[in-house]
Amino acid sequence: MSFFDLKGLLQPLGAVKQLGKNPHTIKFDDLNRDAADRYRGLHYNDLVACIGCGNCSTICQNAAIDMIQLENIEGKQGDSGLRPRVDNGRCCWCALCVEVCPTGSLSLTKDYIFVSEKSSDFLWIPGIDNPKAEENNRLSFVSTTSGSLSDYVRVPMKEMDSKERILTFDEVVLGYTEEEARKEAARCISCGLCTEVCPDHMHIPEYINAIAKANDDDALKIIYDNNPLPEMCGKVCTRRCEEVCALTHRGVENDPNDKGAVAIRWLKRYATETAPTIELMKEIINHEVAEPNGKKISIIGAGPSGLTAGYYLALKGYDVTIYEAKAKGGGMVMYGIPKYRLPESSLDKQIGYMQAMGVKINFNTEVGKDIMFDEIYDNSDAIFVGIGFQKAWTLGIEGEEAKGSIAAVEYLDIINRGDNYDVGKKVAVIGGGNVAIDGARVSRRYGAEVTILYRRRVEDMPADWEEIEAAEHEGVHIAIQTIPTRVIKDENNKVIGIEYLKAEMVSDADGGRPRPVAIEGSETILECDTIIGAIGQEADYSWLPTSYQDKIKVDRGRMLTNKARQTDDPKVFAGGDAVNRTADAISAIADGFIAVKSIHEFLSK
Amino acid sequence: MENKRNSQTIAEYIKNWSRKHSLFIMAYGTGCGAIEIPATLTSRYDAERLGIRGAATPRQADVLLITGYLATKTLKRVIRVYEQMQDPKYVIAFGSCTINGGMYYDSYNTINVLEKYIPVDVYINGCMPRPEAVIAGFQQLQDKIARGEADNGTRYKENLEWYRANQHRVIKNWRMPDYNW
Amino acid sequence: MAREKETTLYIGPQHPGITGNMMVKVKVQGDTITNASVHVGYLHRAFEKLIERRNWLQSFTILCRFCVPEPDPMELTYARAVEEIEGREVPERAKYIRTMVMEMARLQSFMLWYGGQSGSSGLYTLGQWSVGDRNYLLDLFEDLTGGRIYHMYIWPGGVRRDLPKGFKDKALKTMDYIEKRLDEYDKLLFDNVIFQKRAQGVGIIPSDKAIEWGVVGAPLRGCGIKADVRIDEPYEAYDKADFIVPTFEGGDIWARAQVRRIEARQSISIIRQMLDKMPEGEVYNKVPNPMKWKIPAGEAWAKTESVRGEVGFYVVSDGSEYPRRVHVKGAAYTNGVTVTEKILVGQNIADVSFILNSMGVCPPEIER
Amino acid sequence: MEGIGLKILGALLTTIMAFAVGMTYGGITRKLTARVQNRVGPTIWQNFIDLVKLQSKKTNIYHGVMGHFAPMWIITAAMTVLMFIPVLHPNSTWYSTWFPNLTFHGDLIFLLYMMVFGSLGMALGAGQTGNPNSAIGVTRGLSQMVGFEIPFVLALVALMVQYKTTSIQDIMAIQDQSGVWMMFSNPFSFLAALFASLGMFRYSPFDIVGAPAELASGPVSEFGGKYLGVMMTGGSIFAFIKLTLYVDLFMGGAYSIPELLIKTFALYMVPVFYGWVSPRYRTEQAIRYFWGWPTALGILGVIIAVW
Amino acid sequence: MLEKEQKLLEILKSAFQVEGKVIRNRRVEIWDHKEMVPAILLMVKTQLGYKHLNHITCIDWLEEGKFQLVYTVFSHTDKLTLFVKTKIDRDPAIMPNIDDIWDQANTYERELREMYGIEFPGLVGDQEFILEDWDEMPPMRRDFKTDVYAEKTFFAQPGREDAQDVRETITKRSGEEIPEFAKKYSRD
Repeated sequence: MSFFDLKGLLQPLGAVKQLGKNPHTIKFDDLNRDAADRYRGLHYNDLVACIGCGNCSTICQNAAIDMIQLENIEGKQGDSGLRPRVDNGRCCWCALCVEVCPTGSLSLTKDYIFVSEKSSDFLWIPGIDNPKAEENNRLSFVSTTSGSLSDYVRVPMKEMDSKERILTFDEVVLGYTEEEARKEAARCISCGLCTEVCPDHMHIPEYINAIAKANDDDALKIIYDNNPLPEMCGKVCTRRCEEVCALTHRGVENDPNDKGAVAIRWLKRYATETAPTIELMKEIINHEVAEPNGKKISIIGAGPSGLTAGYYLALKGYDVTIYEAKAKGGGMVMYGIPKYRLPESSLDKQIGYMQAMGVKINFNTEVGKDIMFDEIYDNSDAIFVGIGFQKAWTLGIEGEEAKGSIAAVEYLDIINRGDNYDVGKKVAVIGGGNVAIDGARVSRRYGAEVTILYRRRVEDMPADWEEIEAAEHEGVHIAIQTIPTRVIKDENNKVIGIEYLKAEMVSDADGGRPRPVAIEGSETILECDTIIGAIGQEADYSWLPTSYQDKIKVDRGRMLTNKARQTDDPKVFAGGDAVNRTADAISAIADGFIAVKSIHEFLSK
Repeated sequence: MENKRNSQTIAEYIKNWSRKHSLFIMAYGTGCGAIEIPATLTSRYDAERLGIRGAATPRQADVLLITGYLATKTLKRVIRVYEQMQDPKYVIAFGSCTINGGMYYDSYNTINVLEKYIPVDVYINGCMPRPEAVIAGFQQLQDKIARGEADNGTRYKENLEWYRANQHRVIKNWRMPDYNW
Repeated sequence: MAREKETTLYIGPQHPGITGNMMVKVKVQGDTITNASVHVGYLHRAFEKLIERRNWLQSFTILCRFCVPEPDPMELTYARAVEEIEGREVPERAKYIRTMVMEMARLQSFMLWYGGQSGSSGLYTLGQWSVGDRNYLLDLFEDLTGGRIYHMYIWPGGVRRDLPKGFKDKALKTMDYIEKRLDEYDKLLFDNVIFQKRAQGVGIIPSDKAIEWGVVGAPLRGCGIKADVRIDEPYEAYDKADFIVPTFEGGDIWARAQVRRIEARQSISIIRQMLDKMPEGEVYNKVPNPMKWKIPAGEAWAKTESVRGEVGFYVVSDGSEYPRRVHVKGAAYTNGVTVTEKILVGQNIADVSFILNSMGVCPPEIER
Repeated sequence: MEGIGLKILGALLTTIMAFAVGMTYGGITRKLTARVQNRVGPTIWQNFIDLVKLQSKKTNIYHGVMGHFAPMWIITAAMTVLMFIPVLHPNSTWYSTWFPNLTFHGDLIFLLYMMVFGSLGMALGAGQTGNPNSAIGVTRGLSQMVGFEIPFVLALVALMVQYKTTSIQDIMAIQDQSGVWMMFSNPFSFLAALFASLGMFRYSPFDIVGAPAELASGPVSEFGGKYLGVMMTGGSIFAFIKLTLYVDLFMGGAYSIPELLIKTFALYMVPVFYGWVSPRYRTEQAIRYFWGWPTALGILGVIIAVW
Repeated sequence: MLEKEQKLLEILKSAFQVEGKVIRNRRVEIWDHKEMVPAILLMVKTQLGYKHLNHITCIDWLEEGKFQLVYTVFSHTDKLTLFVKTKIDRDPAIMPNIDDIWDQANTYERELREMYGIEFPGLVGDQEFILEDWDEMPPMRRDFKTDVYAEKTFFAQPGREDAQDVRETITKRSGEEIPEFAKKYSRD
């Protein structure tokens, strides 16, 4: 330490030259300058885009986000009607809520000054308290599809190769492995918006969560809580649940069809596959059968609704007998769905399980022929009618009675019974529903060249997009915007072709979906050996004696019931396709399940 | 400005004006928000323009900054500091933690709602509040002082029993002198 | 006059000279400290307990609060521990960004240290400069991460967002400015004869005891021992950066200050290198839905060099969505408690705050 | 000398001016400090605002009698000392009309004692509060005083020896007659006194008494509100006293108030400048500092004076 | 590759018959009974150059009724980290004291004593380290529920009572009945 260090004394004095420099201070007027472009300030929520899934509320580690009911916002399918409210007395501006928002409606803004003298002022409803944030370009930390923490891409389902599968009726879909199922189940954000759409209100988030937590037994148990045919649903359900899945709102890049919904159906299928035998099912599901209560219930039709009603009633201790006209149970599911989608063994297992749980099924017993309705009516405490639609609608065009023209339901029925049907070389399928696709794909398996004629565009087809895709992979040609006008037949009354008109899509003046309108003079002839019509079915009520018809009313082919699926005859309940308008298996199951409750209530009185 | 004056006597007005423009802040960094205090006081944001400067001891301070969460151990010291401060005294609460617990709402060692223990004049939201927000908070406090409404010290004394009851709920062993202010 | 009488002085928790919210209880004879004990717990928020209730992703937001002046090493260390247990790969670009963020964090912490070290010795001008200039770095952070202090930017799997447009230019400009300013700081502080007198020979850590006492970081390098996690166990892109780890003999405040002086410049150099060499590509290896993200059972120990020394995370997973245990060993734990207690003995009470600042004591890191 | 009324008025005016100048210099210093620190800073009237604020605070702490007494003691001491200081040059007209006060009765040695008086009051008050920081602060203050008093006294001794008088008026008059200010005739003594003044004004590196980072605010730790306000007033007056004394002794005094302001301000800036760029000394370092070069200069000054 | 690590493991295995493995490069772990831990630590410190005690971690395996203690030591010469792990009973939790080997172990152990209630015979120092006037069970034990305690002790800001659960709102609207056993899988 030198005693006199001149440099050490003078060098620091250089600081004094700062006197002549401008201060670095930000002027008062500039203090409200904009924060950075990705600043994490106060929340903003696009109230229209928000679906109230509550994922933000769940991820918030500070329990800062409440979901609340707002005025003017009503819940609807796929929207809980709730909106987030942020407690700024909890928020730490980590923006995890933004990162997980499945719709991208939530974002953070550049505004951050929030000062108040009252502690109660800090509840903040994003979008209500700063309605203009988006217009004023205040959004800064926004959610992006690629950067989001929500997983928008589903685990692809493995399928049999399209070249191989048209040679066989083996199941096309191979099912998830355990790892894949866990991964897919982990994508679910457990909001439960899907459950409202499901006609049967299955406990979807719960069983998916059980799978994600590697607890497959619990998953199966939860599924069996209100659906006794989950394996069937897991393979062929129309899965409206997946349409409203919170993860569908942003779609998947480069794939217009796949919206990225959680594969709820495949997960259900996975859960059911973990119990391959009836014994194992019994052990896992572990449903208790109540003591027999001596009451007798008859069910007409062993379709999904009838089986559901039968199973749960049997659990409650009723003596249940199901009358089925055909040799096997399952109804339309058994006879209307090709085996490559729903193998017979799978149905056998499920129905076998029900039988093992005490449901009696009388096969080959057609009501009205083998047993009279009167007899059933008199011997039962309650009756459930689940007859479904068996009769196909006719195409209503000239020459359709010709040989080689067949309704799809009939065609599938023949095939599923195990019989053969000669479709020839070329097949035309008319319609755009799942049945039409089934008809087409089955025909492909017979080696035919198949064309589907559909009035509207592909995206308008009511069939599953996965089905359409599969059909395309299998080489089915889809002729869109075509309106069949005439069946062309040869002298032997044998189909040789079909004539159709090209159509153009005209947007509907009332705002409905576009209508196809035929273009004059665009008649085209498609050569074919077989025409399969698949435009709809209806029910057959010939078994119902006229004496009951004032009480068991039928209107335009459908039985009339109240909400409890009870007809005007208090003893008679009905469900399934013959009652509801949606005409799918899960609605039928839902009907059956509702009927169980109302029958139980009715008989407990 | 004129309106504010009208309801006050001239003497009060002058007092409040001087109080407003001379805020000595207690140098006690109770939580993480303290990291932005240096930033606020130094060259870039320069809060001394508003008459804000640090005071080393509670006797000299006007403003107590509660910069975020308070651990129960700190709460005890904060109460002591607050009671040592001379009237009129103000409390500015920083961040979410003082409003409703913030990140640490479920922690066994941090209090959640500050105003149950000492009265609070102004809350600044943020985790943590930026210097701009801090200055906005001070401006709000100045506004409140100018209005003549910042008199929480008196309120604290009047409701001492209620505050004490809340404080005793958290501080199990009360080994503090009682102040005669 | 009162040589025999021993007084007890409480420095803190409410004291302008204390670093953060803590207390040093010193027994003084005259001006000389005969016994010192560090009392902590004023900032105890029970992080390690709270993490039991937060899942793997939620934890990352709360973890950065461990140390307020420099939160990023906490994020990175946690992310690296989780990645090690899970075996998750991090994209190359993310590694470079992480390294850059780490050095930016170190640099801003050095600026804060300049303020603390000079302020505790009464040279307020430098504190005003450096803490003011630190805001320019925080502006960079704001552009990059969206937050000024708590960035919550580095998470398991990479970083949250890629660099914004124009970031590189702005960053380089800021680096030039800060480098220029650092020279001015040096003239004011390191050339200052009074600072030299205050710092030299004060707060000495004996170099033969340093390792045994558990000293880490700049204080250890100030004892002439070359130890730095960045070269001992290179992580992220540090093995691709060219930098020196300075060591100084003496173990006193002066040596520690010199170490930091050089390291601040090294940080600028590393930031420039990272911006220069940064490859293109993804920045984030996406984790599954955070609410159902499970980490296989396992244990990992990750450490990172912060300004105060090595920050270590011991993370234990039991295979569920929630961490079983996240134990944080902050650099200040030993530096700030046992080591400080030892080196304070025999010093002048005027130097308490000075020594605490030079040891980089950060109480939230100690008590968590 | 036209009656007691004018005298009282003059005394009052002196006090007010001393107070106002001391406060304003403080304010200007704050502003300039801010500029050196790259910021805008408060208005130069900030100290007045602070003072009004402090006076408007309710103050009801009781730290014993001395606790109440100390601020009063300080301000009394300040005003007393002020009365004995010739604010302006005795030959100026302003002086004879307004500022004669008691200056004819005071000499340097008396002043030397009186100036310590204020610190003593502070020491007694601080001792009463029981705050260890205050106690240590007082000890440090006294130690530091011991440090800087030596060069200061040496400078004064040189002065007295050189001019062979202890009367301030006489010293001023001699400087005026010779036309050479003391600071030029005996620069060594002046430098010694200047270094001592660094200690007197308690800016860095000699702010060891109230060092915030070490002792909170030292002796005044327990004083707030009105007490602090009074102390601040006393401090301002003392600053003015010291500056004026230096001007009187070394710079030949001032003939008019503007001249006084210029000279005092120039003197005041010396410790301020040094404070901007200096860390704080430890107590023993500070004493060693004062006993080093400044004392040597002081001795040199005395030798020159004697010679 | 991993030679240093293997060698260290060999030495320790031959000296103490411990179980252990090389986790990855620069990481070695060994397991032993709690009585042996001080001896191992003393040996690695004095003979193998593992002079830096990083920390002592405790992991509460509530289900097993055990505490797992991890002593992490680091060698500045080998740049190697060694974990010495042991499991001790949860009740009563007693562990040999090592603060005569490393001074800083004193604070680590005081923290463990406070946070987990582990007793270290012969440990000096204040009972209170971080907490003050704590009269509940040691808070880091897993059976201590911090949220319950916080709710009981601290206040919450009013005004948030109108919050609704999304799942509940939907079930109410649709009439779904979630069985009791499934509720644990619902979102919380």
